[in-house]
Amino acid sequence: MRAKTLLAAATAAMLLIGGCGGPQGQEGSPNGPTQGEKGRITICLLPKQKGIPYFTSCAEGAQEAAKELDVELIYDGPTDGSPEKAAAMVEKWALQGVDAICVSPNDPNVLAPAMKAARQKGVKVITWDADAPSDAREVFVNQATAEQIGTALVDTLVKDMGGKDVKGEVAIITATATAANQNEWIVHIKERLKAYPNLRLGSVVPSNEDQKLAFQAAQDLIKASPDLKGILAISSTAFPGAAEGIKQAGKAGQVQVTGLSTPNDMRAYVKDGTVKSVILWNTKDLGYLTVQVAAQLVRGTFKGTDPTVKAGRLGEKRVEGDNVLLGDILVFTKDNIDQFQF
Amino acid sequence: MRRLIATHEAGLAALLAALLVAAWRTDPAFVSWRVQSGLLPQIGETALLAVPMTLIVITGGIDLSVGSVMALASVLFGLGFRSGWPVEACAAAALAAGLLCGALNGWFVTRFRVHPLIVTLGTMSAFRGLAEGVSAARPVSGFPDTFLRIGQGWTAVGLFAALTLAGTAVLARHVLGRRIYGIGLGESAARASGWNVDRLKASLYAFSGLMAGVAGVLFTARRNTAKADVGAGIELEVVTAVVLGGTSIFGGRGTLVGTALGLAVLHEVRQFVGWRWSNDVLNLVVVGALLIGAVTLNGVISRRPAGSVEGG
Amino acid sequence: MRLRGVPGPALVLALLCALATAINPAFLSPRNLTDLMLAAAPTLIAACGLMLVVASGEIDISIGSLLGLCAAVAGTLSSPDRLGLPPSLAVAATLALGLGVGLLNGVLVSLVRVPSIIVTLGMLSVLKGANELLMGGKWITRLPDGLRAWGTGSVLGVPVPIAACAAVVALTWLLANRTAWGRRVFAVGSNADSARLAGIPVGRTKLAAFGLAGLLVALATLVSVPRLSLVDSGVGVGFELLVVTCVVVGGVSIRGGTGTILGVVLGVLLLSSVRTVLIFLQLGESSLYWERAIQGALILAAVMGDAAGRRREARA
Amino acid sequence: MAELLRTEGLGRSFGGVRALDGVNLDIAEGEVHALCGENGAGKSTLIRILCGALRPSAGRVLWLGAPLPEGVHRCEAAGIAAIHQEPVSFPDLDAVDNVFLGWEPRRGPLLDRRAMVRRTREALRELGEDLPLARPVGELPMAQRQMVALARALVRECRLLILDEPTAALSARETDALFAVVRRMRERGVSVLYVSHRLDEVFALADRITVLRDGRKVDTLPARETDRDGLIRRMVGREVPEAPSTETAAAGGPVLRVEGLSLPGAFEGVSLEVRSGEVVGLAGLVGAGRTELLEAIYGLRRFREGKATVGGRALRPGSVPSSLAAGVALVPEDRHRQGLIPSWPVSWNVSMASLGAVSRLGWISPGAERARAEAMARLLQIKCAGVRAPASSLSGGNQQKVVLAKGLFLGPRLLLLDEPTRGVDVGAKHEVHQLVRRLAAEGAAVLAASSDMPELLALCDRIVALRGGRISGELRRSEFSEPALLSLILPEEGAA
Repeated sequence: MRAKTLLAAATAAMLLIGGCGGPQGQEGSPNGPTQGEKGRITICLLPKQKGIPYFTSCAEGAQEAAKELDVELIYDGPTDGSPEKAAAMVEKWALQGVDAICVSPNDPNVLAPAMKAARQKGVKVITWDADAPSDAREVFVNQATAEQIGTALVDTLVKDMGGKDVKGEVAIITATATAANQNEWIVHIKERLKAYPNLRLGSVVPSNEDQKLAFQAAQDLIKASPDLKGILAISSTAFPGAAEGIKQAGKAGQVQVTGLSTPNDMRAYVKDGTVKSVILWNTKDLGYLTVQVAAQLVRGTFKGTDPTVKAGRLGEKRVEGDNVLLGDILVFTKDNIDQFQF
Repeated sequence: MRRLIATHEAGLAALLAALLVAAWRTDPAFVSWRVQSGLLPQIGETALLAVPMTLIVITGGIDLSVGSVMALASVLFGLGFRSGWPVEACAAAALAAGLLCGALNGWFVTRFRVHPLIVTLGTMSAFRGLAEGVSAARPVSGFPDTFLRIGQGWTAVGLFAALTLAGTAVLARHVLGRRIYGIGLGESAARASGWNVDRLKASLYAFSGLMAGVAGVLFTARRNTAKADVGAGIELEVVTAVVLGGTSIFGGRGTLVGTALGLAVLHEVRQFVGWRWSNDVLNLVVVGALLIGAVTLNGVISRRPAGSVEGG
Repeated sequence: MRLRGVPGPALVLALLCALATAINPAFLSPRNLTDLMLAAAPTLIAACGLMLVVASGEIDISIGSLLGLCAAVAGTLSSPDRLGLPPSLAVAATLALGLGVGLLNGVLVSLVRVPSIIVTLGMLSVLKGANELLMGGKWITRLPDGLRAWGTGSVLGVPVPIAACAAVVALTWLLANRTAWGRRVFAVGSNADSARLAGIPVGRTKLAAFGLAGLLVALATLVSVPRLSLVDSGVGVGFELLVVTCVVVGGVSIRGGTGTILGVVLGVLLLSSVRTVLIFLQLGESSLYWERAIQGALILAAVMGDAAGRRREARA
Repeated sequence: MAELLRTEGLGRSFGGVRALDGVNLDIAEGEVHALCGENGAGKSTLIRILCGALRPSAGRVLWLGAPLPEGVHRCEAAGIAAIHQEPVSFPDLDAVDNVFLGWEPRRGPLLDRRAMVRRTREALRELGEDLPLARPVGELPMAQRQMVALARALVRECRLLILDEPTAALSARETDALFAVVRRMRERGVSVLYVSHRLDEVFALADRITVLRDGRKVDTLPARETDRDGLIRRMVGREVPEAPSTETAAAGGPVLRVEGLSLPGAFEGVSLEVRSGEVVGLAGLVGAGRTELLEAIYGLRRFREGKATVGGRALRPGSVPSSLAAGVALVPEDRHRQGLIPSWPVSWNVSMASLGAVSRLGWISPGAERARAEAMARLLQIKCAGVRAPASSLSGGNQQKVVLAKGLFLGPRLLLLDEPTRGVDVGAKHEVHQLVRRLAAEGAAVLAASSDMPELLALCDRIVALRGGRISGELRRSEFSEPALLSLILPEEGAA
C-alpha cells in the first residue's frame, strides 16, 4: 500500500515537473518576471478586481503604453475583488523584485502596509484609479477623487431628474456592504446631497456584486416608495442591473438612474432612454497614463515633484502636488456615447 | 489505520518535495529563504484555524463559521478601538466574542443534535450578518504601530507551529486526543465508556471560536483594518487544507502533521502558480483540482473491501 | 401528508408579509407578488434539484459556480459580439453542460466514493475558474432576443420564468412522489443498507439525482440570466449558500430521506422575500445590512424547530 | 408434497467460529416448517444464507432443484421473502413505499399509486392492522413496523416466506391475525419457515420442526410426533442441565440495590438486589427489558422512577460518570457498536473506560497502558498477535474478552454483563464463565443478562426473570432447571 502511494505521488511529481518545464519553451506563454533580465523593466498593474470590463479596458491602454515603452507588463488582480488577495499579490511582486507596482486599492488600509513594505524593498509604488495614504506610494495617477466622484454622481442625477427643484427620494444601490471604495463615495454623496434640501436619502441597498439582486432591489425600491425619483447605482454590476429593473418596471423616464460604468456596457440603456447619463473617464487613457508614469519613474525621466509629465500620445499632463491629473470626468449621453469605444 | 495515515503523509511530503524541485528548476529564486519567509505569513490565519478544524473533523464534525467569527471579532475589536478602549481591552473583547461564538456552535451541536454542517452554516450567516449589522459595514483603521507589528511577522504561523506541536502530542499521548479519535470512530462506544462526549465536542467548537477570534485580531493587525468582510471564504480554504492533509471527513482519522503538510502543499501550489503565471484564475482551477485529485487518489488507494452485506 | 418543515416557514412567511403589508400596502400588489415570484423562480428551480440530492443523503455546493459557467457559455455561444450562434443551440449546449457537470459530480460521489461535500467543494472553484477563463475579463453585453425571451417573454400571459418554475415544481413533485426512481432517491437517503437489500441500485440512483440537479441549475440559468441584458463574471457567486439555506429552512433533513416540495417552495419564498420585506419596511438606510443576520437566524430557528419536532416524534 | 428448497452440507464460519456446520434441510411446498434452537444455535445465520444476504462457506442451497441465485434482490425475485427481527425498512418513508420499494407497480412511467395503496391496505387488513398509511414508518410503534414488513412479504407473490421471531413485538390480537395469514398462505401453497422461541406458537402452526444446536442440525421431525418437553430436550441437548459449578462463594453484603425502577416503554417497577460475591442472572426474551435495565443502571439511559444504589451510593439517573465513580462497569450487548472501536489496538480498547489509571495529568503512559493491557490479556487468555493488534483482527470470542477486560480494568464493585458470550465459541464461553466466577469470588457483584439459558444456569447463583418489562419470578440455585426458567420467561400459556 505504501509503495502504491509513493508511486502515485512520484507520478504526480513527474507530471508536475514536466508540466512546469514545458511552457518555458513555448511561444506566447505568459512569462513570469525574472530578475536576471537587464534593461527591460517590469511593471505590475493591479486592478481592484480582475475580470470586469472597466479594468479590462484600463489594461488595454496599459498594454499599449507598455508596447511603446518596451516594458514588461504584468496585469493581475483578485477575481473576487478581495483586498487581502490584492495585498498578497503586492507582497509577492515585491519579493520577485519587479521595478514598479501600480495599485488600484480596493481598501487602502489593507493595501498600505504591503505597499510600504514594497517601497522599502526599492520598488516604485504608485496608485491609480483610487488613492492610498501618501506615504505608501510615490504619486497618484488621479482621474478623480472620491469627492469629485460623489459630487459628480449627485449633480448629474439631479440634472437628469430635472433640476434642483425636484422633490423626492433618492436611493443608493451599492456593491457589497463592506466595499471600501463605494463606502467612501457614499460619504461624499451624503455630503453633496445636503446641497439639495428637496432630496431625501432613502435606503442604501447592497447588491453583493450580483446584477440580479441590483435588478430586484431597483424594482423593490420603486414599488416601496412612490416618492422615489432617482437611484445611484454605484458599482459596475449594480448600474446595468438597476437600469434593467427600471426599464422592465416601465418607469424609464420617471425614475432616473446613474452611476459609473464603461460606455460599452451601458450603451443600449443610453440609446433606449432608460439612462440619460453615464459617468466615467477615459479608462484606456487612465491605464496608458499609469504605465507611462510608472516607467518614467523607474527610468528617472520623471520625478514625483515635476510640475508636468510627458505622457506619449496624451501629451503633457499636469501634476498637482503628488497627483498626476488625467483630466476631467466624462459624462456620456445619447449625443456623445458613440464617440467612445471602451 | 496508522499505516494508512503514514502513507498519506509520505505521499504529501513527496508531492511537496516534487513541487519545490519543479519550482526550483523553473525559478530558483522562488525556493529561496528570502521569498519563502516573505510569503509565509499569508497562510497564517488559515493555518491557525486549521488546528481546531482538524480536531473537529476528526470527531466527525465541521465548523463552517470560522470566517464569520473572524469578522465579528475583528469588527468588535475595531468598534472598541474607535470608542477609545486600549488595544488590550479590544483584543480581550474580540477573543471573548470568538469564544462565545464557538461555545454557541457547540451548544447548538450538542444540545439539539443537529448536524454541525447545518448549525455552522446558520451561524456562518448569522455571525457575518451580525458583524455587518453592528459595524454598519464600515471599516475601522489607524491602529497604533505597536499593534500592527504583531501582525506583520510570523505570529500566526508561530502560534500554529506551537499549537501543532502541542496538538500532535495531545493527539498521540493525551487522554483528550484518545477521546477525540474515539468519538469520531464510535460515538456509542465512547459514550458507553463513560466519556463526556458532549462536553468534549462543545469544548472543541469553543476552541475553534477562540482561535477564530485570535485569527481575527491577528488579521486586523496584519492588514490594518477591522471590518465585516474579514475571512470571507476562509472556511473553504481551511477545510481544503485539512482534507488534503488526510483527515477523513467522516471522522476518526487524521493528524495535525498531515494538516501542516496539507497547508504547505496548498500554500506552495498557490504561491507558485501566482509566482510563475500571475494569474488568479488559474489558481482557482489548480486548487480545486488538487483537492478533488488528492481525495480521489486517497480514496482509490485506501478502498476497503465491501461491508458485511454480500451480494445485493 | 407529512407537514415537517412546513408550518414554521409558512408562519414566518405569513408574519413577514403581514408586517410588510401593514407598513406598506404596496407589498401585496399583484405587480410586487409577480416580481417576488420572478425573483424566486430560478432559486426554486435549483432548489428542486438540490432537494433530491440532499434527500439521497448527499450535498452539492458547486451549483453557484455551475450557474455562472452556464451563463458564460450561453452568452458566449449566442451573443452577436461573441460566437453569435443560434439561441436554440446555446440553450441546448447550456442544458448539456449542466447535465454533464452534474453527472461528473455524481460519478465521483457514487463510483469513486469521494464524499460529496469534498467533490463539490473542489468543483466549486474549478468551475469558477473555468467561468473566468471563458469570460476573459469582459462582460457579454448583447444577448440575442431569442435568448432574452427565456427571461423576459411570457407564455399565455405567464412570464416564462414563472411558467418554467411551476412546471419544474410540478414535475419534481411528480418525480419525487409518483415515480419509482423518485421514491428510491428518498429510500437511499433514508437507509442505504436497506435500499441495497431491497435491490435498489444505490450508486445509479444518486448519480441520476446529481445529473438532474445539474440540469435544473442550467435551466435556472436560462430563466434568470437573460432577464438582464448582460452576463457578468460574478453570476452565481454565493448562489449555492442561498439554495442550501432554502432547502434546509424548507425542512429537508441534511441526513437524507426526507423533504417535501411544499416545504422547499416555502423555504425559497421565505428567504427570497426577506430583502424585499426589508426594503418595504423602510427602516432607514442601513437596515439592509442586517439581511444576512436575519437569514442566519432563520436557519438556526429552522434547526431548533426541527430538533423540537424530532423530540415530539420520538415521544409519539 | 414437492420439494421447494434443499440445503446440502451448509456451513458458515465467522472469524474461526463455526456458526453453521453441515446442515441439511429441506422445505416442502405448502408446509410450515419451524426452526428451533437456543440463541447461537445458528438459526439467524441459516436464514441469512437462505435469503441471499450471506454466502455460505461450505455446501449449497438448491431452489427448485437449481442453485439459489446470489444476492437478496435475486432471491426475492425468485420468490423468497424474509422478515428479519430488525426488518428492512425506510424510517422516513410511509407504509406504502416501504411495502413496494424495489419492485414498484407502474402505469407507464408513473407509479400505480392507487394500486399500491389498495394492495397495501388489503394486505394490512388481512393482517388485521389498521395503521396510518401516510405516516413515516419510523414514527410507528415497533409492532406496526413489523406489520408493514409482513405486508411487504404478503403483497409480494412469494413461494417461501421466512419469519424470524415475528411475534416478539406483537400483541395477542396481532399474533392471532398473523397466524391466520400464515395458515391462509399455506393453503395457497406457500411455504413458511418459521423461527420462534415461543414453543406454543410452533406447535400451533408448524407441520415439521427442525432443531439446531451449536450450528448443527439435531433433528427434523413432524410436529405431532413430539411435545414441548421433547422439543426443549432436543434444543438443550441433554437430559440433565450442566452441573452447577461448585465454587460458590458465600454472598456478602448488598452492592446493588434497585427499587421500583421504571423506564416507560422498557421496564417497570423493577426491584432487585445483588450482593457482593454473587452472580445474578437476568433472563428474558428479546424485548423483555434486560438490556434497557442494565443500561439504565449504568447511566446510558435515564430511568424515570425508582432508585438505584451501589454500595450505598445513589446513582444519578442518566449519568455514566456517576455510575463509573460508584464502581459500576458494563460489558454491552452490541460489541461492535458500543463495546469496541474495532480499528483500535487491543490495548487502547482495554483502557478505554479507565484512561485515568494509565495516565498522569491526562498524559497517557504507553508503557503502563501496554503493561496493564498485557496483564489483562494474560489473565483473560486473550489470543491475539500482541496487544497492539487491532481488535478487529481477533476472533469474536477474543473480542468479547477484550470488552470484558475493559470492564474489569478498574476492578469494579458491580459488573453488568449483557450477553457476555454471544457469538463466542464453546471453549471461550467456558473461560469467560470461569473468569466471572473468579471475579465474584474476589468480592465483586455481577448482574448478567443472557438469552442463553444453559449459560445462566451454569454461571449464576440466582436468576431473575423478566417478562414484558416486569419481574416474573426468581429462581434460587436449588430450583434451577431449564423448564422452570423457560416457563418464567416465555409468555404464559394461552397468552398467544
